[in-house]
Order: sequence, then structure tokens, then C-alpha cells
Amino acid sequence: TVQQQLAIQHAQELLQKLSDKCFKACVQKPGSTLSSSEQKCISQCSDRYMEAWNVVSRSYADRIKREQNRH
Amino acid sequence: TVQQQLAIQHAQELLQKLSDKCFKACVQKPGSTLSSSEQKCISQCSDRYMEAWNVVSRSYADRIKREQNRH
Amino acid sequence: TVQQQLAIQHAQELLQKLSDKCFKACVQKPGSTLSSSEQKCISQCSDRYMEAWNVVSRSYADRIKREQNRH
Amino acid sequence: MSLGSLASDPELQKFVATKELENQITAQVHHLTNICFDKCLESSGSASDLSARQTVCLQNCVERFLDCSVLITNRTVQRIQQGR
Amino acid sequence: MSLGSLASDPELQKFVATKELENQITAQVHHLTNICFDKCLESSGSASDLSARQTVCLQNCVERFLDCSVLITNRTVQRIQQGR
Amino acid sequence: MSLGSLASDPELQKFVATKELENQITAQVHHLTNICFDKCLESSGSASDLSARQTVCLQNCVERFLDCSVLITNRTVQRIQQGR
Repeated sequence: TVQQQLAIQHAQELLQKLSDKCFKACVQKPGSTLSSSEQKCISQCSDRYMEAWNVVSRSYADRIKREQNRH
Repeated sequence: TVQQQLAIQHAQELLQKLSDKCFKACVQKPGSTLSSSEQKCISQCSDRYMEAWNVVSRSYADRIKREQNRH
Repeated sequence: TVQQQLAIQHAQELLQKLSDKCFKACVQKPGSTLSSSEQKCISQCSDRYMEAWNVVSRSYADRIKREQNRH
Repeated sequence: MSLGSLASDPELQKFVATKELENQITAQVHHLTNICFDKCLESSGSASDLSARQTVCLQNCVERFLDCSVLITNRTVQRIQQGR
Repeated sequence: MSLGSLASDPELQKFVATKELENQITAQVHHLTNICFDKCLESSGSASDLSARQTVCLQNCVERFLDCSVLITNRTVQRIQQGR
Repeated sequence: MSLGSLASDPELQKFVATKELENQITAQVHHLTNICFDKCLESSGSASDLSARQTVCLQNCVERFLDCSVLITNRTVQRIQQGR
């Protein structure tokens, strides 16, 4: 369905953004493996990014609702 | 018309770029309102960006014309 | 053909990325011409970027092949 | 049903418009998260959850970004009306 | 008029090509403004208008960026022709 | 051949799918070059070729970026399955 396709597309976009942001933040000099501290940093970075996504999403929805009620 | 749709689309793109650039430049720590100094910074930033857009647009058009005359 | 159109599109994208990256890196204060040191910097920057593109392209292809063999 | 009559079907038009709006909202949430993550979580160290302070910063960041957009849009409309 | 015959109409093709060119030019102006604003207005302080120096910098920025693109394009074409 | 029957032609579908995959791979190579160029060539000075160290860094950069993507994807799938 269109709905599912959109959901998949947005999940892919989110994963791409997460990889970009957390790789840049956590891997300074790429070595022959991901060190355990790099792995830990990536995990925490991606968890926090997902939490941030949820907070932003709720705040944005709240604002839209408030604007609609004003009109 | 197609012309109007393009114009609207480009206006939206310009407003999005302006918001991104001036928010990043003027709002260091987002508080519970926009302070008057943040508002002043945003206004000046967006004015200057629009002026810069006009200068760039004219310079680019001039260059295209010059290149066409050379051939 | 579609193939040619894609190739042209990717070449244009590569040239755009190269111009962005090397202009930002090599031209600090835009003057009335490109100085010879700016030109040299741009040439080297674009050569190295193309080489980097080739290395990345091969590494990425190798990884895809390895992943496919694992399954 | 022909392509032409499909395109003018009011039910379909409404469905497409709703999907497009959802799409725009999600794109904007991606965009805002990207900006506000950098503004609010830079010095986050290795905490395992968002702190209360970071959460408030993210909420304020969304609100102030939208205020900023409104300010710029109004200003631009004004300039155009004044024909500057 | 069917979709097929519309697509091969020379008037329409010319109209679409012109619109597409306009579109590309506007996109390039957005792109150049973004780059040159950062190069030329960083230390602009709180002046209420562009200074003469900033205006010249913006004009040079557009010209030098296009020179840079030409230089890179020529160099790349050369490399391809030499089969390197 | 009508648009409808063209769209359901299996040969054409396969052709389009292959082209789309090629397209995605090339886009990803653009993206990775952009990121890894910054990580590995910053302090490259004026050398006329990539150094051995820079080449290894670029290769590692591609591999570690993909490891990072896999790590994040697995973690996200886990979170969704746990319904967090």
C-alpha cells in the first residue's frame, strides 16, 4: 500500500540520517574494525537521536494543533 | 499555471533556506520565547540574505549573457 | 538511452560536488580572478577527489560482493 | 477507469492530498530533529537517556524555529507588498 | 488529445525545456547564494545593508565559483580523453 | 502498447529495477566519498597522489560506515520488536 511504502521510505531516511550523524560523531579515524568504545558511542548516539525524534515529533504536532485552534 | 507553481515552489525553498540559516546563526540556546535581540538578528539576517540573493542572481545572469556572446 | 542519461546525470552530480568541495577548500576570499595558487589547489583537490571516488567505489563493490557470498 | 477520470476523482484527490501533507510533516520532523539535535545534545556526554534539560531544549527548539519561520515569512510578504 | 501525441507536440516540448532551464537556473542561484553568503557575510555584524565590499565579494564569489567549475570540468574531460 | 500493459511487462519491470539499483549504488558512492574525503584527506597538503595511508583510511572508512549502518539498523529493529 501507499501508506506502507511511505513508512518504509521514512524509516530508510531516518536510518540514513542516523548513520551519517553518529558515524561523523563517533568514528574519528576509521580503523580496521569498530572499536568497542566506537560501538558504544554509536549505540548511545542512535538511541538519543530516536528519543529526540519522538520529542520533536510531539512538539511539532502540538504546535500545529494550537495554530489550528487559534483560527 | 505551471509558472505560478514554480514561483511558489521557489519562494518556499527560499523561505526554508532563510529559516535554516538565520535560526542557526541567531538562536544559540532556544529559550521559552524569541528574545528581542534574537528577533533583531533574524530580521537583519533575512534582509541581508535577500539582498545577497538579488546580487547573486544578477551576477549569474550577467555571466550567462557574457558566455553566450563569446560563442 | 536510459543508461546514457543516468551516466550524464551522475557525471553532473560528481562535477557539482567537486566544485562545491574544492571551491570551499581553495578559495578563501574570492578576488577578481582565480590566483595561480587557487588554481593549483583546485586542480589537486579535484584530482584527489576523483581518486578517492575510485577507491570508495571499489571498496563498496567489494563489500557488497562479500555480503552476498555470506548469504 | 481511464487515467483522466481517475485524476479527477474527488475521493482520490483527497486521499493524495492527505498523503502529501503527511509526507511534508514527516519531512519537516526529520529536518527539525537534525537541527535541534545539534543545538541541544552537543555536550551530552555518555548519558543513557535524554536529560530533562535536553528535552526542554528540544521542545523550545521546535517552537522557536517555527517562530523564526513565521517572522521571516511575514517580513518577506511585507517587503513584497511594499514593492522593495 | 492522447498522452502520446501531447508528449510529441513540439510547442509543448519547447515550453517544458524552457521551464526546466528556468528551474535549473533558479536552483543554481539558491545554491550560489548559500555558498557565497557564508564566504562573504560572516563578519557582517549588525549593519542594516550590504556594504560595498560585501557586494563586490558576492559578485566575485559567483564569478570565481563558475571559473572553478569550468576548470574542474575541463580537467575531468581531459582525464577521460587520456583514459587515465 | 498501452501504458497499463507496458507497466506490467516483466522484462521492463526487471530493467527498471536493475537501473534503480545501479542508481542507488552510485548515489551511495557519492555520499560515502563525500564523508570519507573529509575524514581521510583533510591534512593532505599538496601531495600529487593519494598516499598509501590515505587509501587505507578511505577503505576503512567505507567498511566502518557500513558496519555503523548495520549496527544502527539492528538496534532499531530490536527496539521496534520490543515495542519500546
